[in-house]
This record gives sequence, structure tokens and C-alpha cells, in this order.
Amino acid sequence: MDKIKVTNIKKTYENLDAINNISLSVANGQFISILGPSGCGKSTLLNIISGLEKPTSGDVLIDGESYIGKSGRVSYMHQKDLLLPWKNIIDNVSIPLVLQGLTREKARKRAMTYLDDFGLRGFEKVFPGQLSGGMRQRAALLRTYLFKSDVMLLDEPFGSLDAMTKRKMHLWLMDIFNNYKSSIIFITHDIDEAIFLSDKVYLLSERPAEVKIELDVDLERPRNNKTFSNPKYIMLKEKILNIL
Amino acid sequence: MDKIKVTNIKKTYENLDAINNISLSVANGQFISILGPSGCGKSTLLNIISGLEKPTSGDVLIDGESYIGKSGRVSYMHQKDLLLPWKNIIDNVSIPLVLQGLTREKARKRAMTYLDDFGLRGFEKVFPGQLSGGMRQRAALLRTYLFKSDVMLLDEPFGSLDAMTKRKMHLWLMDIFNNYKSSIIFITHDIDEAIFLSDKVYLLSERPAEVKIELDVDLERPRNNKTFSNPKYIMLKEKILNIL
Amino acid sequence: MSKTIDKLIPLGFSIFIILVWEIFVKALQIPKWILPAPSIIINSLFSNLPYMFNHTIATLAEALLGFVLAIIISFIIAFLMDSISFIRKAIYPLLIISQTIPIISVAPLFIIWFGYGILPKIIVVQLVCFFPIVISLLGGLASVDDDQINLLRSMGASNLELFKMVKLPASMPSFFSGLKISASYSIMGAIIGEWLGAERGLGVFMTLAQKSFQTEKVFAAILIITVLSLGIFLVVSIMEKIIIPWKN
Amino acid sequence: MSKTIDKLIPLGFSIFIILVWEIFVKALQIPKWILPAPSIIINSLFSNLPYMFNHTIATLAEALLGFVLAIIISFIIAFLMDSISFIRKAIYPLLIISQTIPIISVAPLFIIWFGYGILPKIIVVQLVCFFPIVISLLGGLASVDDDQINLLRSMGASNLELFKMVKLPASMPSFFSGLKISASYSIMGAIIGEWLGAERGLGVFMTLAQKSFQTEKVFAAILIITVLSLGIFLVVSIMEKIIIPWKN
Amino acid sequence: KEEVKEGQKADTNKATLMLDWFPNTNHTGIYVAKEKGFYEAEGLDINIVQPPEGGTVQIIGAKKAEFGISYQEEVTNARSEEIPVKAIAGVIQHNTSGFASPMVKNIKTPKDLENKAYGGWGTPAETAMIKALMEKHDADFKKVKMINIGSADFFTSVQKDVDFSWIFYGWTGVEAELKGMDLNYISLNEEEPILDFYTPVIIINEDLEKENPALIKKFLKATSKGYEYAINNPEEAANILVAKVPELDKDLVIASQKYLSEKYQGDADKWGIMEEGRWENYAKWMFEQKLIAKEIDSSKAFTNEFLPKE
Ligand SMILES: Nc1ncnc2c1ncn2[C@@H]1O[C@H](COP(=O)(O)OP(=O)(O)OP(=O)(O)O)[C@@H](O)[C@H]1O
Ligand SMILES: Nc1ncnc2c1ncn2[C@@H]1O[C@H](COP(=O)(O)OP(=O)(O)OP(=O)(O)O)[C@@H](O)[C@H]1O
Ligand SMILES: O=C([O-])O
Ligand SMILES: [Mg+2]
Ligand SMILES: [Mg+2]
Repeated sequence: MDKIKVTNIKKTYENLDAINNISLSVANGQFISILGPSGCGKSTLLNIISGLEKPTSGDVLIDGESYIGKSGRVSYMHQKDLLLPWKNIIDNVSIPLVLQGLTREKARKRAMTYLDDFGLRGFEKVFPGQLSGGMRQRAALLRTYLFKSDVMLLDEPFGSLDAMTKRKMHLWLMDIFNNYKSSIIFITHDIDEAIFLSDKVYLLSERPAEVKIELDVDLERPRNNKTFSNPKYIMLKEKILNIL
Repeated sequence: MDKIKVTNIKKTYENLDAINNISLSVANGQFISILGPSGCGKSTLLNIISGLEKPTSGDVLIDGESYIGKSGRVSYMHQKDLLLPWKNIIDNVSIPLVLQGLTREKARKRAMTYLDDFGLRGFEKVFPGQLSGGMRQRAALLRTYLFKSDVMLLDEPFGSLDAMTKRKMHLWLMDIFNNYKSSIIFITHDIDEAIFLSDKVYLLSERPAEVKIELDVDLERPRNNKTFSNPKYIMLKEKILNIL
Repeated sequence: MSKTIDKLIPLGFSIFIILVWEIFVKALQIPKWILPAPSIIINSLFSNLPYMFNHTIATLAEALLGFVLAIIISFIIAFLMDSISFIRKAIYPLLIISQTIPIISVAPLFIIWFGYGILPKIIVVQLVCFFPIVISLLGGLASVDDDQINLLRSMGASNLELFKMVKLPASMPSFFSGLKISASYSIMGAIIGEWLGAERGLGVFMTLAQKSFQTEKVFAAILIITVLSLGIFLVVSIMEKIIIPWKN
Repeated sequence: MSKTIDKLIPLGFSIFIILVWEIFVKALQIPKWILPAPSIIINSLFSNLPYMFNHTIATLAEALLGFVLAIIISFIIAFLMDSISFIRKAIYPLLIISQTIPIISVAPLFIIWFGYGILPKIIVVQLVCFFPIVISLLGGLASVDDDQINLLRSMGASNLELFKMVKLPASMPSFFSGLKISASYSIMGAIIGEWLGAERGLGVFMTLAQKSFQTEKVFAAILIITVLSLGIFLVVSIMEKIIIPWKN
Repeated sequence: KEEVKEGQKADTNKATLMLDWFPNTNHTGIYVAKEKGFYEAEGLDINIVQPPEGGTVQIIGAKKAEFGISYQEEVTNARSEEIPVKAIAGVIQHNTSGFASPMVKNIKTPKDLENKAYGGWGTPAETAMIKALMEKHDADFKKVKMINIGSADFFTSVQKDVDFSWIFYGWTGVEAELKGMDLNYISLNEEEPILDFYTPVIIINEDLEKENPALIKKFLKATSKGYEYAINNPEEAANILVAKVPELDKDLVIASQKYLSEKYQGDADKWGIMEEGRWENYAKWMFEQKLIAKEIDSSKAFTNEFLPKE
């Protein structure tokens, strides 16, 4: 059975069709990426899958159960970082732990162990307003990760990162992905990133979004720097570039 | 004489060195890019050049005149879009025109002519909260452009755009650049973008930022898709990747 | 819940309270000069309505003039305080002092300065109403995103333009909190003003009714006061919806 | 401007006003039972100080107890109104009504219900103070970023947790606007409460002074009221700085 | 609240007395009785409380205090509204109030009130009184301008648009003397006998008469002693009041007390006694003037029964 099954989602705002008709599926432990033009409806789709917005029609099944309008099931990193301005970084990222019942002290301690990986060490007492754009994004990603659901939705998590930091984050993400067998839906504008990370890539059309094509990425894991020179990789990239 | 001359800028926040020592210069009509790790101090540098923040020491000269702490001289697109939530898109982007004394009606009309280029046609009456991340970025860029200074500072203007839209924006940006002979400082994490657009690329170190190296890009203009296969381009890219 | 039900809830709840009151008064046989039953109040209201009309108009006029004056003065004060730091520091304590002085204790001064006409009442309403508006406006102005200010300043916005384009809209939600508070006070402010001496107005009507122990008339007047105040509050709430469209 | 100069501005401005007042009264030979000169007021203050002390303590106690009660009740009401839409709709009109009723008109009811002690005064202070707090809190709560709420809800936050982690902090700036308004009213609320009948308190003192035509004593009391109110306001302002560190 | 409950039990000795206004020389006898231990001697513990604006009659009507201070017009008014209060002693034998004006306004008789401005509270009773006085002197009431001065005092209001105002001579009149301000004064009781109503009076709830007559008797016995002391020792009595209420102006209290001590008992046989005729006539007049909606039974509005028999 599919972990996530999205069928015939349609979303219309007042006088604007955002999503025309999208169906997709994610198998258990699968990593899929979504590529599509700016403003086509990608964030809207994740909002719907996470249960924060209701589709005009269509259904979202997770483990076979419908989650239309029901939030709380998945880890979701929004495109906006949504850090709380009144909490310092360590308290911001430990929110999901506190919500799961840990004491504040324990939550902080647990979160603290990840600060190095996320390049936030030394900034635990700083308010979000004093962080750089990329650091805010990393904090938001860490917060999402600490929610620890078996389903993660990530909306352009690495958009403001330099290549180096991005690569570090990729490796880290692959690590969790392999260890925890999470199912991940990942939005990005970076074609390399999409291919490198995913088992499957969905290309969306202009708004109102439809699935233009669904491409399987059969590159063996674990992937590494050599992956980029794999002919399959290069072919896939070319194919995507042609379609877009 | 250099259009912009930044000398020995140092910036220290309470107990954090953000910028160690940066000097750079932009000739009249030159396009320079800045690449550097996330959180190293790039946005801080632009804040200082624009006059919004004061450096701990160092000087910023524009046309030979010091602009420490004096804002209003340059067009500046922040990393945050800073669209005003209470103005619809057309009024948001026409702010600089209104501030320059145009009536609201005229300002709207003028701004309207750019909406197609920026893919915002049809969204003029919409509030920023109802736009996608990439659309907000494009609106912020249009607003910056309409300020029409001969110096433009752009902080990751295309971070949330897909490849296609980005390419369109690049061509548009090259167009203005060539027509108006603006001097531009451009922050990005995208190496291709940096090389493709610039006359010179500065690579910054980890925080506290220093200039690691300054690379001239001597690719003939106008540039186009063929530029990417130019051997000079490929060499330059490799060099940058090695340094980072 | 549907829109109609939404509007029925407060109505239903009010009716419930009135019923409890009626039953309570009847059951405990509370004499009407202590606490009249709602039925008696309504009855008294209708039999006195034509002749309460003049009083109502007088009070409403004082309240509205004072309220509008308060809004205008609040904007001027808030603008000056926000733009000129010297004025802010000099005036802030005076603003607070203006609220801490019980008006009735300085009533003689009011009369000597402003006489017995409608003016002292309007001034009392203004005094009562402007403070919540100013404080809320200032609070709103202080909460503006500095980066937005900086952006517009870097585009050459003058102080006035910054106020108009950024500060004012950003402080509208807070401003309306203050305006709602003041709206609720405006009629009561007029009543207090009428204690300083008046020929007409619901305050005069109530005093006379009270002195002749016609408690039901006092409550009939309170009912009118309440309806007027709720009316002004409602108008302000509707204005809020219109003026802050980006919040919906 | 340096910090010390900042603090000297309001002081200097106040001294300026007092001087103008003194000169004005002396020059126009205004009799002291109409408007006493500041020097006479200060003089009267010091000669009556020891025995005004008790009155001051009584009023301050009423004001502080009422103010704290108002804060507690405001939070409870705002929380309930924010979480349960039925309660919000049912209670909103009642909140406004509670502010529109001139307390003096129903004074006998207060005595009949709450007796002669400190209770009715505390209730009056509470009634005066809670409204600006509730309205500002509700305004603040309404201004919260929905996306932040949604994010935390999607992480399984309960209503109470949402209130604590997002809504409350987000509405703190607005809350403090309301709190400052109420702080300025608290002492005056106690004075009004004392008009319902009291043995001690600055309100009693003022009435007695006024009725024996000792205007300078009335103003001496107003001076104390003003200083107390400014003091409470100052404490609230300092608390604001401490509780909203992310705004600095 | 507590005092009230206990006060209604026959054998307790606690009771509350609610004043009509701020404590002043009208109340001296009560403060004397308390301070000199006259109440204590009767086994009483009297708690003196100040009223909410105009609330005494209702509080007594609701039995939240045993004794209250009011005045004849108010009691008459209250009874016509069926509030069960009753006067048990007249504190001052004759009405000491009247219309005062600064000498410069030249108002010597009610005739002179024409074309003048009256500053008052705008009650129908005031209108009726002025009208009655003027009609007696063939003056035209329509020529008087009525101004509501709210809470402003006499001295302030005559600074502004007002020419004359209603005062209690024993307080405001005496203050004018102290200030050296010359007044013209038209005394109500001298000008028109009908207006010689009792003010102030001590009141109770009718029920107390049946429930605890002993309490009333003891209370009035001690209170009488208090007023008698004040009649005989104005200066000492004034000092007792000032000691209890030091916020008052001592000079004013002493001067006022000297004036009032002579008026408490006046021409009556003993302090506190009230004449049925004056209650009846005033009630009738009020009804004729439409100041009350229905006639009252004056005999039930007051009683001398509880005054000490000597
Ligand atoms: N709350 C809303 N009300 C009205 N329209 C909305 C709302 N949210 C989004 N939209 C519209 O829906 C369309 C899709 O938006 P969405 O944010 O899903 O785009 P996206 O694919 O994530 O784009 P980007 O890559 O730029 O982030 C846009 O045209 C946007 O204007
Ligand atoms: N107002 C501030 N107060 C204190 N520290 C700040 C402030 N603004 C920025 N910093 C710190 O200065 C450093 C540089 O920040 P800056 O925003 O310039 O980085 P950046 O190079 O633009 O990064 P990014 O690529 O992630 O946007 C960061 O460590 C940040 O935490
Ligand atoms: O200020 C008031 O008198 O209520
Ligand atoms: Mg998006
Ligand atoms: Mg940056």
C-alpha cells in the first residue's frame, strides 16, 4: 500500500484556479521531489496534504486513511520559516519536543545535540530576528525534523543556502532518510538537488497545476559525488531541462 | 573613479564578529556578484552599503562621497521581501514612484506595464499574503527596480524561482543593466547565476567575512545560452567550486 | 456555524439573562425601587419614550462630538509624539495625568473655564475617549517592523509619508482596539459631563429619576445608554472591517 | 540624546508648566479656593502629609487589589472568548455594557450586594480596569499570524499550548497598551469606588476638603493621585520591557 | 452586612447609621454620642457610614442599615414611591436653608429674583419653591433663568453665569461670613411657612418599629443626649467632630456649630420633636405641585414616639 496517496486534488481560490488536478503517490520510505514553475501551486499542494488547507475536491490518504483538513499527522516545513520571534533559537527548535511532553530542559538538551549539524552552534540564545536568512531556514528544518513523523513535507528547505552548506544538509537528510525510512515529499527549484535526493520526480505544469510527467530516478543508493557523473543522472537532467 | 568603493569594513554585533575586513570596488556600469557561506555576513554588508546599518569601522564611498549611515542613495532589494501586507501588489510595487512624487494613478499605470515581465499580471489587486513565495520575490524586485537608482543592491533576488522563471529574470536584468548602465551588487548562492551575470565575482570566507578571492569574469556580452559552454565559463566555475 | 446563528447567540444570551433577572426579581420579591424587573423597565421606557427623546439626542450629540474630537486630537498627538522625540518625552506624563484626575474634583475649574453650555461636556467626553486611542496608537506605532520603515526611508520617504504608508496602516489593528474601548466610553463620558451641570441629557434625566426614587426610569435610561453605546461600538467594528481588509 | 537628558525632559517640562501656573495664578490674582497656586498646594501637601498617609494607603490598596484582579479576570475572559466562539459571541455585548453603565447610578445596588467594606471599591476598580485589558488582549490575539498557529497546531499543540506559546506572546505588545491604559485608571477607579461610600481613602479626603471649600487640599490629593498613577504606570512600562525582550 | 443581620436580632446592640452626605455639623450630636460613650451606655455599638450619592433612603428601605439621615422632602418622595422609610427625629427644628446671592446682585426679596439666573440641580422641587416664593410677591417666575450647576459649589457658580443659589446657611452661609463675602439671604422658613420642612431627619425602616422598638428608643435616647451636649457646648462638640473628621476645615466647623447649636432644638420643647401639621402641609403642597405622583399618609411618614419621654 502507498504511504501517501493524493487523488484528483483540485483547489480554487475565490476567482483563481491554483491546482487543476493532481494525483500522486509515495510508497513507504520513498523520497519524491516536486519541480514546477513559481506560483503554480506547489505550496498549496503541501498545505492540502498536511491538512492545513482543504482542497476544493479530491482526497489525501496517508496509510489508507483520509486526512482532508486534519493536521498533525506529518512533519511539515513551510516555505516561510515561521520561527516565533519571541523565542530564542533553541526554544524555537525544541517546540515539537515540548509539545510531545518533554520538559523544557530535556527538550533543549535534546535539540542542542543537533546544533552543530545545522551550523547553529553558538546561536542558541539568539532571537530569530538576528539570524541570517539561511540560518533561519536551517532552524526551521531542524524544528521540522524534531517533530519526527514518518512522513515529511519539505517546501524549498535549502533555497537560501550556499552550495557547501546545502551539500552538508543533503548528506544529513539522506542519512535520516536511510535510517528512519521516512517518506518525504520535497519541493525545490534545483534540478540537481531533486534528482540527487529522490526516488521519483514530479514535474508540474504552469498554474493551474497538473502533473506533466512523473520520472523514476533509478540511481543506486547511497548516492555521493560520483552520482553526478553517472550517465543515467545526466540523461535524466537533460530530459527534465527539455520538458521545462 | 570607482562608482562604489568599500574600504576595510568591519562589523561587530554585541558579542559576534559578522564582518572582519572587507574592501571591494565596483566600477561604473559594472555588475559584481558576491558568493559566500550562509551566515557569513553578506546581507550585513549590503545593509551597510545601503546606509541602513553603520559599520563598526570602515568607509563606503559612492561617486567618491561617504555614505555611512545615509540611506536613500541606492536601490536595495532585501533578502526578506518586505512587502507591506496592507497594500495590494500594484500599490506595493508603485511605492517608489509615489515617493518620487507621481500621483497614485500615474504610478499604478507605470508599474502596470512591468507586470507581464514579472509574471504578476492578474495579481495587481491581490494582497501579498495571497502570493506564492516566488511571486513575492518578483514583486519585491520590481519595486526595487522602479526606484531607478544607478546603483542596485540585490540580496538573493531569485532564490525562490524555478529555472525557467529565473532565466527570464536574468535576461530582463541583463537588459536593464545594458540599457541603463547601472552598477549592481548581487548576492547569490547560485554559482552559474553569479558567473553568467557578472563582470567580477567576490568569494567570501566563513564568518567573520573576509574577501577570499576576487575573480574577473571576462566573458563577452551580451551573454546567452552559449555562454554556458564557453571554456572560460567552465574553468571559472571549476575554480570557484574548488575554492568553496 | 452559519452567519445568522452567529448573530443570534448574543441576542439569545441576552434574552436568557433578562429572563433570569425577571424570574429572580419576581421570586425574591425584590421591590422595584431597589431593582426593577426587566418588564417594568421596558414598560417605563415605552411610556417615557417621547419625553426621553430630547434627553437622548442631547447626550448622543455630546458623545459623538466629543468622540470625533478625541479621534482627531489623538491622531495629532500620536503623530507629534511619534515624530518628535522631545514632544513624546515631554507629553507622555501629562497624558497619563490627564486620566488620573477625577474630573468631578475639578468640576469648578471646568465651569469657570468653559461655562455651562455643551462645550464642557464635549471636553469631558474628549478627555475620557482620547487616552485609550492615543496609547493604542502609540503602541501600534511602536510595533511596526523596523525593516519596513528602513526600506521606505531608503526610498526617500519623508516622516509624513512613512507615517501614512507604513506606521499608520501597521498600527490600525491596535488603533481599533483603542477606538473600541473609547467607543464604549463615549456615552458614559457624556453622562459624567452632564454631572458638571446640564439642562438636558440622559445624565440629567437619571439624576432626577434617582432623586425621586423612580429606579425603573434610571434603568430605562441605562438601557438607552447601553443601546447607544453598543451602536457606536458596532459602527466602529464595521469601520474596522472596512479599513483593515488585509486581515480577513 | 543621552539617557539622563531623556529623563530630564519630562521633568523639565513639568517644572515649566508648574511655573507658568504659579505666575498665571499670581498675576491674575485668582483666589485660592478657585485655583490655588502650586506653592500653596505643595505647602498644604506637606502640612497634611502625615495624616493623608492613611487615606493614601487605603486608596492604593483598593487600586492595586482591583488592578491585579482585573488582570486575572481579563486573562480568563480573553482566554475563554478566544477559545470558545460561543462564549465570545455571548459575552462581547455584556463586556461593553459593563462599561457603559454609569456606576454612580447603580451605587445603592453595589452597597446592597457587596456591603460597606473594601469589596465594592475593589469591584469598581476591577470594572474600570478590566475592559481596556480584555479588548486589547482580544485585539492582540486576533492579530496573530495564522500560519504560526497552523504550524503549531500541525505539531499537535492543544488550545492551551497554542495560547501559551503563540497567541499570548504575540498579543503581549497589544496587551501592554491595554495594561497601560488601565494602570492610569486604577487609582481613579478607586476614587470613584470611594464615592459609593467610604470612611477612608483619597476620594473621601477630597470630598471633605471640597465640601469645606479647601481647594488646595483637593489639589494636594490630586497630586498624590497623580504620583501614584504615574508610579503604577511606570512599573507596568518596566514590566513591558522585561516581558517583551524580542522587541528591543 | 454582618452588622445588619445582628442588628435585626432583638437582643443585639450593633447597628449601622448611614449619613446623608459628608459628615458635617448637622451630624455633630451623633458623633458626640459615639465619642462621649452615650451609645455605649445604652449598650449600643453604632457604626457610622457614609452614603453612596443619594442612596441612603434605598439602603434603609432595603434594611442594609438600621438608621439613616434624610430630609422631609426625600422621605415624602420615598413614601409616595412606597419605600417603607419613616422619620423618627428632626435634627434641626426649622429649615435653615434659603436662597443666597452675593450682595452685589442686589437680591433682597423674592421680587428681585426676576431677570436673575438661578443655579441649582434642576429638580422640580426647586422650581416649585422659587415659584411659590415669587408668586407670593407677585413676581413673575417665568423671568427667572434656571441653570443646572451639577456638582459645582455656591462660590464657584456665582463666579460664572449664576446670580443666586440654594444653600444651607449653617454651612455655606457661615463659610461666606468667614470668607468676608457679603450675602443677601432669603430664608425659606421665614418667607413661606409651608416650606419650613424638617431637614435633616433621622429615618428607619418601618419594620424596625415592630421588630426592635427597644433599639430605636435606646438609639434616640443616646442621640438626644449627644445633641443636647452640642446645644450646650458648641465649641467642645465642634472639636469632637473635627477630631473624628480632621479633613474638615476646623474654623468652618466651629463657626457653623455655633450657628447650628442654637437651631437644633429651636423653639421646641425638646430636641427632635416634629409637628404633624408641617408634615401634612408640605406633603399636600408637594402633591399640588405635582412633585409626587400620589398623596401620602403623613402620620405614617414620621413618629415622635421613640424620642425620650424625659
Ligand atoms: N490564501 C490564498 N488566497 C488566494 N490565492 C492564493 C492563496 N494562497 C496562494 N494563492 C495563489 O495560488 C497560487 C499558487 O500558490 P503557491 O504558493 O502554491 O505557489 P508555489 O507553487 O508554491 O510557488 P513558489 O514556487 O513561488 O513558492 C498563486 O497564484 C497564489 O497567488
Ligand atoms: N541585528 C543583528 N543582531 C545580531 N546579530 C546579527 C544581526 N543581524 C545579523 N546578525 C548576525 O550576523 C551574521 C551575518 O548575518 P547575515 O544576515 O549578514 O548573513 P548572510 O551572509 O546574509 O547569510 P545568508 O546567506 O544565510 O542570508 C549572522 O551570524 C547573524 O546571526
Ligand atoms: O473622572 C470621573 O469623574 O469619572
Ligand atoms: Mg511555494
Ligand atoms: Mg543574507
